[in-house]
Amino acid sequence: MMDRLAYLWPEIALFIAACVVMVVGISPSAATRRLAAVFAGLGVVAAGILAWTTTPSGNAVTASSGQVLLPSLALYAKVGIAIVALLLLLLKPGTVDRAEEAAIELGVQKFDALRTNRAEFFSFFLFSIMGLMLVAGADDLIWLFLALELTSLPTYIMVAISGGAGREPAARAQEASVKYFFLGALGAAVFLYGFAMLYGATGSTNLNAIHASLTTGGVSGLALAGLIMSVLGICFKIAAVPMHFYTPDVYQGASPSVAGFLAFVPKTAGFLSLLLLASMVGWTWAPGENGLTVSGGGASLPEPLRILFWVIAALTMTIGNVLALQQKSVRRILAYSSIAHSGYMLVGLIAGPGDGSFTRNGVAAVLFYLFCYGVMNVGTFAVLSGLERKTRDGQMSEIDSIEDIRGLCATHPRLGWPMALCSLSLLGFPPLLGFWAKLPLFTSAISAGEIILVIVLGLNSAIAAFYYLRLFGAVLLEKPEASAGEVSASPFVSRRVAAMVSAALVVALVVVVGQLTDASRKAAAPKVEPAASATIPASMNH
Amino acid sequence: MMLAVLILIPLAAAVMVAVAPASRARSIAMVGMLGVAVMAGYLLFSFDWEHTAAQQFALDEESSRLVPSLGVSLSMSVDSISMMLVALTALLGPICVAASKTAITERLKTYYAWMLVLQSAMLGVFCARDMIFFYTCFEFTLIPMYIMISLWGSTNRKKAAAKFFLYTFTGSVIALAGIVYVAWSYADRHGMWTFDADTLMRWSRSLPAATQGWVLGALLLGFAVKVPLFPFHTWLPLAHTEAPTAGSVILAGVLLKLGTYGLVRFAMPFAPAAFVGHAPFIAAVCVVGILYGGLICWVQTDVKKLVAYSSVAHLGFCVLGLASCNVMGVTGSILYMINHGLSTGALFLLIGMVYERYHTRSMKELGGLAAKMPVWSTFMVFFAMASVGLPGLNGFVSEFMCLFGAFQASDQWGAGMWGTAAGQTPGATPGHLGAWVAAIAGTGMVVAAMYLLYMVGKVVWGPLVEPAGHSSHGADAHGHGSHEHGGLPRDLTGREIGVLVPLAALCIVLGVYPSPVIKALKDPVALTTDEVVNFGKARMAMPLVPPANVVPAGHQEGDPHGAGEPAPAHAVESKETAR
Amino acid sequence: MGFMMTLSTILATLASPIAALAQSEPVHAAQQEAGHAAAKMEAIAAPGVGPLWLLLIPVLPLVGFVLSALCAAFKVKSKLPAWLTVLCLGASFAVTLAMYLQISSGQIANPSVATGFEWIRVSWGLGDAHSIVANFGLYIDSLTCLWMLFVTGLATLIGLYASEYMAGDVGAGYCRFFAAFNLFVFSMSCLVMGDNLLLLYLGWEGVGLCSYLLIGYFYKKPSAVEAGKKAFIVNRIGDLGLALGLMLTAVHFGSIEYSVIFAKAQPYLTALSEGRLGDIPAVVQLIPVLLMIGAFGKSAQLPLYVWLPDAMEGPTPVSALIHAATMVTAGVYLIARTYPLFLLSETALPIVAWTGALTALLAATIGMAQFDIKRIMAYSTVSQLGYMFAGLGVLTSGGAAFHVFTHAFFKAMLFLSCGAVMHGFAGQLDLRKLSGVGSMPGWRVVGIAMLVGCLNLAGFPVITSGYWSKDMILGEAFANPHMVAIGWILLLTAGLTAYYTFRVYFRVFVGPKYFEPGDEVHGHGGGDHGSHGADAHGADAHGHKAHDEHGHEGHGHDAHAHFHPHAPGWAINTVLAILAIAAFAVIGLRFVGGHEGWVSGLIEHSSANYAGHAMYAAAASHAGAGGDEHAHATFFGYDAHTAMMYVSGVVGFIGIAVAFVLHFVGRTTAAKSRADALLPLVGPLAKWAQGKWYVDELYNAIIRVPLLVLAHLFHLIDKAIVDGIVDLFGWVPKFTGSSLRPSQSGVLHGYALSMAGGLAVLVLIVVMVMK
Amino acid sequence: MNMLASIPGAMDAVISGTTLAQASAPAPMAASQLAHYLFVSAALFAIGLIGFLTRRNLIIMFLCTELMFQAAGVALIAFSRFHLNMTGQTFVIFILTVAAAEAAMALALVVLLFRRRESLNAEEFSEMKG
Repeated sequence: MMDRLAYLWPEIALFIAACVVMVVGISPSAATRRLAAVFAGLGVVAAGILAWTTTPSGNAVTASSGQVLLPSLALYAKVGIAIVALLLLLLKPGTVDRAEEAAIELGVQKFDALRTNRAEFFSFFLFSIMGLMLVAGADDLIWLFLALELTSLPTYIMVAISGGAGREPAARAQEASVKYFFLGALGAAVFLYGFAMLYGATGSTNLNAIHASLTTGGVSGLALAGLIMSVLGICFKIAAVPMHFYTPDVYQGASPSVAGFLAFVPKTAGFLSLLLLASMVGWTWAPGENGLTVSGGGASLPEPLRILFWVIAALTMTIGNVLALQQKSVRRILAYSSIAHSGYMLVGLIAGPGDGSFTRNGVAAVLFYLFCYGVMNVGTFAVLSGLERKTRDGQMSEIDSIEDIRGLCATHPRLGWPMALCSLSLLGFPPLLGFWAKLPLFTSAISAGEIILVIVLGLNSAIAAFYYLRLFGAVLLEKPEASAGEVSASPFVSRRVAAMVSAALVVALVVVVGQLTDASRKAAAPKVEPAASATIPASMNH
Repeated sequence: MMLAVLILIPLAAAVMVAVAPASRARSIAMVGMLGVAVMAGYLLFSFDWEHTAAQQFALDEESSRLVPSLGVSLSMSVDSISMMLVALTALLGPICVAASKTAITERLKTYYAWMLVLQSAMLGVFCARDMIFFYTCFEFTLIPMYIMISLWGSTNRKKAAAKFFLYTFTGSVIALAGIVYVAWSYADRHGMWTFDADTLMRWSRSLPAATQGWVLGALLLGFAVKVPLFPFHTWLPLAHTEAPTAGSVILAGVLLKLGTYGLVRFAMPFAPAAFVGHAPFIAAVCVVGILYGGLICWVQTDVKKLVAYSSVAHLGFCVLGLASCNVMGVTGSILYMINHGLSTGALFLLIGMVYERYHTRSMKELGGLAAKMPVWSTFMVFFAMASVGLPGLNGFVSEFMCLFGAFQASDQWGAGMWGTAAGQTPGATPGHLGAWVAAIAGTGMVVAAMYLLYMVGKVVWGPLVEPAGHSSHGADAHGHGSHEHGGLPRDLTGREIGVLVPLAALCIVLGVYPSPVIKALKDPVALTTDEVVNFGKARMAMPLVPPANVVPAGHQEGDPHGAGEPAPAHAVESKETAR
Repeated sequence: MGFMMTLSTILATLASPIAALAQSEPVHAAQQEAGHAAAKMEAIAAPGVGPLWLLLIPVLPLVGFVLSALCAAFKVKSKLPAWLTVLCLGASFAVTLAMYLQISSGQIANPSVATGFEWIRVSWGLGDAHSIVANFGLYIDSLTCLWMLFVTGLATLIGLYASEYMAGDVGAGYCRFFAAFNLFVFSMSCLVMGDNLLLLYLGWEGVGLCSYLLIGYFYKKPSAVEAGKKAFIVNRIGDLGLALGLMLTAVHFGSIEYSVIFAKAQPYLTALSEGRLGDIPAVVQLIPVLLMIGAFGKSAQLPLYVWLPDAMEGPTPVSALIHAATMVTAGVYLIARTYPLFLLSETALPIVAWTGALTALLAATIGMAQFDIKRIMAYSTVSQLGYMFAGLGVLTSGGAAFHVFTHAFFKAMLFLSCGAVMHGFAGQLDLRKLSGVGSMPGWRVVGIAMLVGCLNLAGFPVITSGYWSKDMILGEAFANPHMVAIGWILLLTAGLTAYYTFRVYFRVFVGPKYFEPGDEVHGHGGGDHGSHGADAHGADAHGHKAHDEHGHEGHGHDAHAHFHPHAPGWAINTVLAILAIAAFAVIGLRFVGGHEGWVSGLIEHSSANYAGHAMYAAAASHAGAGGDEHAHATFFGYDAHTAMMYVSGVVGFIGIAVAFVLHFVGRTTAAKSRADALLPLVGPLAKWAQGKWYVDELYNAIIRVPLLVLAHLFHLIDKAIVDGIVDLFGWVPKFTGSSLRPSQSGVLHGYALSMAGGLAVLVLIVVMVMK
Repeated sequence: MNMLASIPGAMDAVISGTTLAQASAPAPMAASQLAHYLFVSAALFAIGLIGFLTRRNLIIMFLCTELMFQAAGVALIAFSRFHLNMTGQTFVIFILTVAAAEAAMALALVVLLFRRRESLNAEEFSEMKG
């Protein structure tokens, strides 16, 4: 029992932090209420440190204590999640009840513990991050199901209450939450049924057991159906094509800080679970001549599953990019770009682990891309949330259309340049982080022999160049629209800090790309019984 | 180490410009550019001219390692080909800054900062020996140019800038795919990733001809968009008409050379068998480009568009020289890169000067400026003659060598009707081009005369025609008051003449006494042509004596049969090519 | 003035060294005459090393150019550039003379090479066998001396003439004129003295550039600019042929230096002389055909002659020097220099001969029908050049060279006289508006010069040098059995030449005095075409008003009363006098030195030598007539040469007589003459001839217009298709984007439905793949 | 639905194959019996899906998703009995808790929406599009 607990220290820390934040949130004194965010931050940092220190990885993971398919996945994932969560926290979705807080200060309105939901927002934030870390550590279908639900339920609420003051934004937020919740529930039902079928086919919900039964007994029809249903269900989380319809409306409806959260957390949860499912059903390891070659070379996923992934990847990339071309609203552009990026990551998934060296390993490429995407995306959403404009009825509403961010480098350089750099990095422009993230996708797909997919990937990055260029051009080159209302920076300094930190990371991380790629390669490395296989040849960890 | 300094100077200057107040932007930019010029001069001075084929000033291995797992390193080194182009870039830098004194009046800081960034990116391209570093700099030149065109362009600059960026970006993504494919196949065989140019060259040479065909296709497509070769040239006239003067000078002077430099430095050695096989196709595209571009020039009304299309025609010659795969042709094309940079750059400067005075580029509104601007007309006639290829000026030397290279490169000289009884034609080299290609391309020289004289005849000679707002009242005797706003007197100012004189001097010197440059290019060109024609046997055969100032770069780690740095030039005597 | 005297004495003393040369000569000629069958061509001697001071000849004009350019830069307002030019060219002439003396006295080896510096050297293999070398060096032999003598000599004289002629533009354009003038002489000397074909090519295009600049000197006039452009482009077409020939030589002989080419051509020459024609590969036979295209372009022969008449737009000194005497002979020089190559080819020389003859005839017919005296002189130049090419074609390179020499002098004189007339009568050139100029006060010298020139051009028997040089060509034409047809054409042309020459003389220089001032655009004191924007010329001393654009035609008539022609000054008169004397003095050269005179003596010692009779048999044989033995066609039984002496004289005389009858007898006014009565008899021919056989229009229709249409078509294709495809690539994603956009309808159920539909489709795909 | 067709075939493979947690005590369930249960759960799932797609009222739509959750529960219990181990049933317990949590959340959301829009028709919420 105790070794199972070793997995959960970070989640426990988050849980405690969530409760503390909730209590702090309803304290009568405004000062303590404002501390809620600080406590949340402390919680995330603690979780990060605990994850770094306590999570067992590599050979330490035994069959009983966790899933041995991708043993060191949990360590890399949890630490990465903690870092990006910290950045997301900086977005500080403070617009939730700013008017109310202001009214309270003026004494117009008495503080009513029941009505305020500022601190609850942070607790939901922490619960969702906890769910995400649980997904990373999941080794059982039930655990995985619960973790996925724990990740998404808080997000439904965050979307609903993130509308902030003002009639019109609140209405839009509620519409977004409706769509998100109901379609989310549909998705959940689908993958639950898939899990059920998987259990039915193999008789156990433990991932290692299922893996063993599938590899020995072969993938039966029921198991395959279960797999397909669960993959399609999870596609909702990563906004892959058939299930992508909610994304633009939700990202536009919710406030940009929440949209940033949605762009990272459910997507990571989805991809981690897909990785677990795929490694459960395929990728059996055999130490190869120069490192590990997967039996049947990379494409050991059962053929139908591979075709499914292939079609979803191609469609997601293309539809995501193509629909983003004519959008007028920056939020919708970023929504479609997040769909497109899911498509890119699916390519890595199809490429499979290869021989374990970084550039042949699709799984490592996906993990590395997830982290880089998280960092880049926070920058763009931070910029959006950092700006607001006075609407007709005097309320401060958050900006939406591309006209609002024209000439940002001139008016608000601290927000303009991060948007410029992050959009270039999302485009995959060479010196920035995005390029180094996309390059392994190219190389792993080529080594897996998916030439057509590489061509589609190349074409899509060319199409994507167009709307990222529009963002880059709007921010850097065009003059701000005189007619539009005066766009001012929102009072929350932390959002500008988040934007600048993310822009700095996009540039600075290039230097440590070597170390990062090694970390993601280790994360994707299989569990190798020390006795059975020879030590990994020197060139492997080159 | 010195190359890293060379590339960092403009970047540092760019940062200083960004920080400094707008008023001092231009002077800092000039200091930065002059710093680059001085550094380039020092490099030229300390370059070991005996071993021109050797990669000199190379960074030592350890400090340049960037992404070990991908084998990407910041390895930089330069041989005489790159040295020449670095010198050209260093020369055009200060000229552009000086030329844009009156043209650019608002957002000075952005303009000069991005021009300095562009300068360092271009220098990076010429010094890069690592494919990813080359690709990064190659891509990075797009941003500054995009900004320059879309901020200081004229009417539909947005469309021109977007088309320029997307067209070149797509092209270079395809080139990247080619490079990555080669790197992957190397890693597949050797288990270890590297993007070092020499290693990949040696490896991709040994690939079967079919795969080489694909690699060449990808690289050729990527660089053809940049050169621009015939079907991919439509972005150039648009970009030129919309770019500011200095932007056009740099675009024509150096950016187009990235494409041809890429072809000679990477496309040819990477896929020698495919290149020789497809040489006739490439030559055909060039010849079409020459005549097609030339004839279109002839019917243009916008002077800048005319000179832009003339660049398409001229670079057709340049790549034709490459397609001939012999020393004459390749030396001619490298010389052509330099000469085209000088003469077309100067033409754009001249057009810019007229644009600053009369704010029009249409040949309908301008005419007979010799009466009003004699000094400008002298320079215009001079540089038109240089670019039409008048012997005695630089254009002729390179144009003749390219044509003669194409003429020479044919197997027909040995046999059949063309052959000789003794079967021995000393002047011939193996290849598939020959007399007809040179003859048709030669008509390009006539077409060049047609459109350039049409332009000079319309703009310089003939009765005086001035745009509506500027015509000083009739043929008044003393023409003192000049109506041109922008405070520019009628004829060229001292600054403008100062900008043009160095270019003119170089045109004459390179035209009358080009032999030192030809001698300097001899070895690297011999190496490249040898690599293309007989797949680098010469390089293999070279003994391992590193020249003086090359930091012993040592073998590419883990590459068993690497022959290390190519050795002194005199050992390079490619075999008897004539049969 | 002192200089003038030394010049004439030099001419007079020419005889002495030639005499020395002559002694050694006859023996050799005779011996050659006798042993025709077994005579072996002595190879062109390997070149000795020439002294470096020879480089002064091209360098001095370059110095002149630089100085004039500096004058232009510093806006010099005096005649300084003119004196600088005359000084430099005179010095260059002196050095040429010294060179000639040293060559003829043997102090410098006959073919010798003086190399300055290395221009282009590209080697692609081991040693010299695989490298192309083009040095900035001089190849000196007697042919070079001959050519450089009259180039630099005439340039000096015409420079002096131009100093006064262009006086009107002193402030504006004067320096530019003399700069281009000097550059021209430098290019011409590079062309003539270059030791390799590439330096010849440099000179070739250099003279093309200078003719472009000088034709376009009056750049205010659109027609001048157009003419300049036409000249440059037509020359460029010729240059392309020359370039390809040069490349073929380089590929075949491995080098482009004359010394190496002649050495390597030697085996072929011996094969030729022994009648083994099969040994000469087709490639070698192609080289002269390509070089010929270049020669035709530059020397305005049949296909590419259209630019020369338009080149008359330039100032007269330019027409005289460049378009009459020196530049146009470049083609003749090229063929003479590379004569051994031409001999190797069976087809080359006959083509040259036929082109020359046809051009001569065509140009003569056009010349007869023109009214502008300068245009007539231009067509006569084209016609005389046709003679020279015919001379080369019929293997008398000596005769052709002699004709070049004589033609240079008398044609320059004719042009300068016409120029003086135009200068004096404010640009009037129409022979229907001028009459009796010779007898007007102050025009005496011009009249006499014109008479001498016309006599020479018409080939008046015995007393004119033109007669002797034309006779040599005609003689040789008739002597060669296969070239008799050409002989007859040339004879007919001689008659026509005599007619149109004296048509001009009798209409303009004699007869009743009458004149109308021209539109003053060309003449002295023209409008403000000075490029320095200096103040306009204001009232000229002689009352010509400065007109900006075209003067008013009408002005001429009413001004009849108070306009009086401006007689030429001392500079023009002395130059004309010298040229007249020279035209006569040259006759002497025919009889001095060498079998056929001084000029052919020089030719025999140069690479153009092989005109010796020994070659006769070989040329005859490979011209396909079955070389039995040295058949020497006869002219109606008489020996061709002697017969021609008389026949050509008679034909010339007839031509003059016809012109006299038609244009002098009974002519009362300038406008009308008896010739006009004959017009209806001739019918449309006259109109066609006047329209220059519509060759310009033909070229325009079959070359320029189609190219223009093609260019517009390409422009359209480029904008629509090539750009279209690129935009299409840009448009496709946008289109799919906009078509897919409605899928985001915003309605919850729509999404749910499409999600479920998507799932179904995917499952279907997976199942299909499973099958 | 083709999935249903494939289940009996799967059953034979399972039976012949070795299932891990073969409980000792109660007699193994016959494949045909399992098929009945699975048929019921599939039907429930289908009804839930169709209900979700057709009905406009938000509460009814939520109930349909609940139906789909319960369908999975039924299937799980059937499999648990079939495999004779308790994992399936524990899974169902968790499903119930999660369903309850979702129900609470759904109703809270519905209350929030109703206060704003006075109606629960799904068509109301479709301003954002494109």
